[in-house]
Amino acid sequence: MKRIVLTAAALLLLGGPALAQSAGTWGPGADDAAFAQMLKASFKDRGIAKLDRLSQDETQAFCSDPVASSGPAAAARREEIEKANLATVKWPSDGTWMGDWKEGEKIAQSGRGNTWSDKADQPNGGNCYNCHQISAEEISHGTIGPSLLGYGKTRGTSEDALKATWAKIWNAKSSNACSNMPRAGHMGILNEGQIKHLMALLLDPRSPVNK
Amino acid sequence: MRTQQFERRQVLTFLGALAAAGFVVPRAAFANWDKAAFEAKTVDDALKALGAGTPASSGDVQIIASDIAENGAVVPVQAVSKLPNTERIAIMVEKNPNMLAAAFDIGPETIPEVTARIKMGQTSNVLVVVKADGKFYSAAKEIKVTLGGCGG
Amino acid sequence: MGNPMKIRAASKDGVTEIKVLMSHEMETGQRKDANGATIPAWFINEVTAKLDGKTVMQAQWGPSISKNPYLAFKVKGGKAGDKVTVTWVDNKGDTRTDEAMVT
Amino acid sequence: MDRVSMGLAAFLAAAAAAATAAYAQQKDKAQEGIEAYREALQDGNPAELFEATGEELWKTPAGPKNASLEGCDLGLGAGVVKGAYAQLPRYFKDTDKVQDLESRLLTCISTLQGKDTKPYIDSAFGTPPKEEMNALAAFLSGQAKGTPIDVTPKHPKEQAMYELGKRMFYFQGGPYDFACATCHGQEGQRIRMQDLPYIPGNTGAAAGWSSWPAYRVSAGQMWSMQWRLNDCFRQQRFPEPVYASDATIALSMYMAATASGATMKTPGIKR
Repeated sequence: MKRIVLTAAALLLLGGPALAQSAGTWGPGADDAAFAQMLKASFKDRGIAKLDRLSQDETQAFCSDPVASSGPAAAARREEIEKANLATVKWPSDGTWMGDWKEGEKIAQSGRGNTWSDKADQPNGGNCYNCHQISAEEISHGTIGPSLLGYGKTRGTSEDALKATWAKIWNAKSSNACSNMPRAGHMGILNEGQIKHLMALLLDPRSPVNK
Repeated sequence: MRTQQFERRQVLTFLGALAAAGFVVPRAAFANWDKAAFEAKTVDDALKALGAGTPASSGDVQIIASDIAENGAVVPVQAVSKLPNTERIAIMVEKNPNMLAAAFDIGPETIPEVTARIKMGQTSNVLVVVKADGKFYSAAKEIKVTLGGCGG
Repeated sequence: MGNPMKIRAASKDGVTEIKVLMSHEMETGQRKDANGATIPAWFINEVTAKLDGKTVMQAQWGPSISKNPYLAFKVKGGKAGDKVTVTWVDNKGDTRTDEAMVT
Repeated sequence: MDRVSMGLAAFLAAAAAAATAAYAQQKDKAQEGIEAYREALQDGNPAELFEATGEELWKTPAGPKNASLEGCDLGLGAGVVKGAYAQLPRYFKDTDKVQDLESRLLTCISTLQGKDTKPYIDSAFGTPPKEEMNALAAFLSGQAKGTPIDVTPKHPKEQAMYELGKRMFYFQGGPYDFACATCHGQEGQRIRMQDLPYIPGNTGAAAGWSSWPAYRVSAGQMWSMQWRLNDCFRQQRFPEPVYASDATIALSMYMAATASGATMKTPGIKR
């Protein structure tokens, strides 16, 4: 019985060029070379969105394979990636963690920035409401991320809470290797001042998030 | 005013030519576009221009529309009058720069229920004003305009 | 002259329902183009509908009516084979008339 | 007016309380409102205006060869339009390529009409001559309305396209680390108030694939599938996909094959 199976497998392997091309998660015809070739032929620079955006860093490459990046076998690698991302976090330069929650709300509302139709000199939005519930007044919010309603009320403003929140916003992959959340500080989407405003939106007791 | 007269003459010439070619119905079929009402910037001014004064709020005037619009560029609104001898139905958006959206003159055989699609710049009250038997009635409904998509 | 309208008219139980889609920009005059210049207002301001030659609806519109406007209403009477005629005029004086049969 | 102030008071009260129950209820009401809105839109779809334009473009002779597109083979034989869109993308022998509707139309515009397709590829969406593609897509997708999506990769090139599309779907890049899967890779999620179809599943893929091309009320434009995908990549912060390029066809192949069996509702109408 065993022998027959083995023979069949061997036959399959030798079977045809299509099958031989099969690579890991991806089926025949979608190996690295074919995929790279497709990318190269299919995209072009436009505005501020240049082709170099398709060159992946380690995190992006790892997280682009849903099979290889999940499960127990990938645990060690995930941890490595989280560590590397945590090392990129730049802490507040002047020791203050929080800005103005009202400014934070504006940043959270805005989804602008970094597309090929945006200009480089306009401040970027944080895209926060696209995925999170934040203040109760805004009913038009997404659900890809967890609700942040009452965020500061449940966590307080201890050093640990401040640090964890800052790290999450600066580089979301520092605590979850393949989080869906962009790395706002690390990738230069938001600057330090904007992140402080978002910190205030989440943690300031006066913010509507904590009312 | 001069501009308006000029435009109107242009329209007439154009329509005349088309009518001669058998394309359009006679000019007399059109009501005069109520410039004062359509260019009014407040509800009161528009009501005044329509000759409506302060219309009485009436349960016989209905606005059938969703409470929330997924996009303000197109908000479907049905305006219904249950009042006998309804002659005219107007739809207004309180917070639009041009707040009068439409005025419909209803013929005797026409059922006073019109459906149109309006633009809304932001969450606002939508008003329907009905002229029936020479008197004016109204109803209001708030429609929320939500921010949709990724906003990018 | 603009593009053709799409007119549907159906008679049922002595009532004819008329639905019209019109092709028009309905520019408000509030928007600016890429260079910051105001895009002039351009919108249908008068619509007339006739059923079997008789005017059943006259509408005046402002720029708050949506782009590619849709209008629906009902008229008592009318039967299959009757002619529905719809005409619009815009603020530039352009006009268009289309016809459909009641089904 | 009274209704407004009352509505506002109720709203503020709910916000102040921030009680989960009140909030959930309010959210449900919002969802209900959105559903009522979507339903009201279905009644008159301006896509019909574009279908009419597309039909004329299809039937009117044009180009150096002064030919119409009526002889175009969309996969079911020359000139057969009924249901053809529901079976695209597919492999075409004459081009030895897997093509979606729009890349196939480019082939016909070139071979039948003798036109240079470069202006079609390079021009912006909604401007001439590419705007013709939206109208043609509206017309041809309308001819498949009500027919089942029937896309099963069989030819090795179809299978490769499907696999490439799947890989593209999960490919992360750009300053936001976004892939298609970031938003469309989990079930039952929303962005703002918009439900996000879960593309790797039949229901989600069908929700997307069966309703595009669609009239976008936000822009008052008719969007073909290529335009839809182009804007996805824009929001993903990717560089721009070349019109009718393999990456876009591969994604379409992945979506269409996953959606297979569902019924075409094209052209749709969307926010």
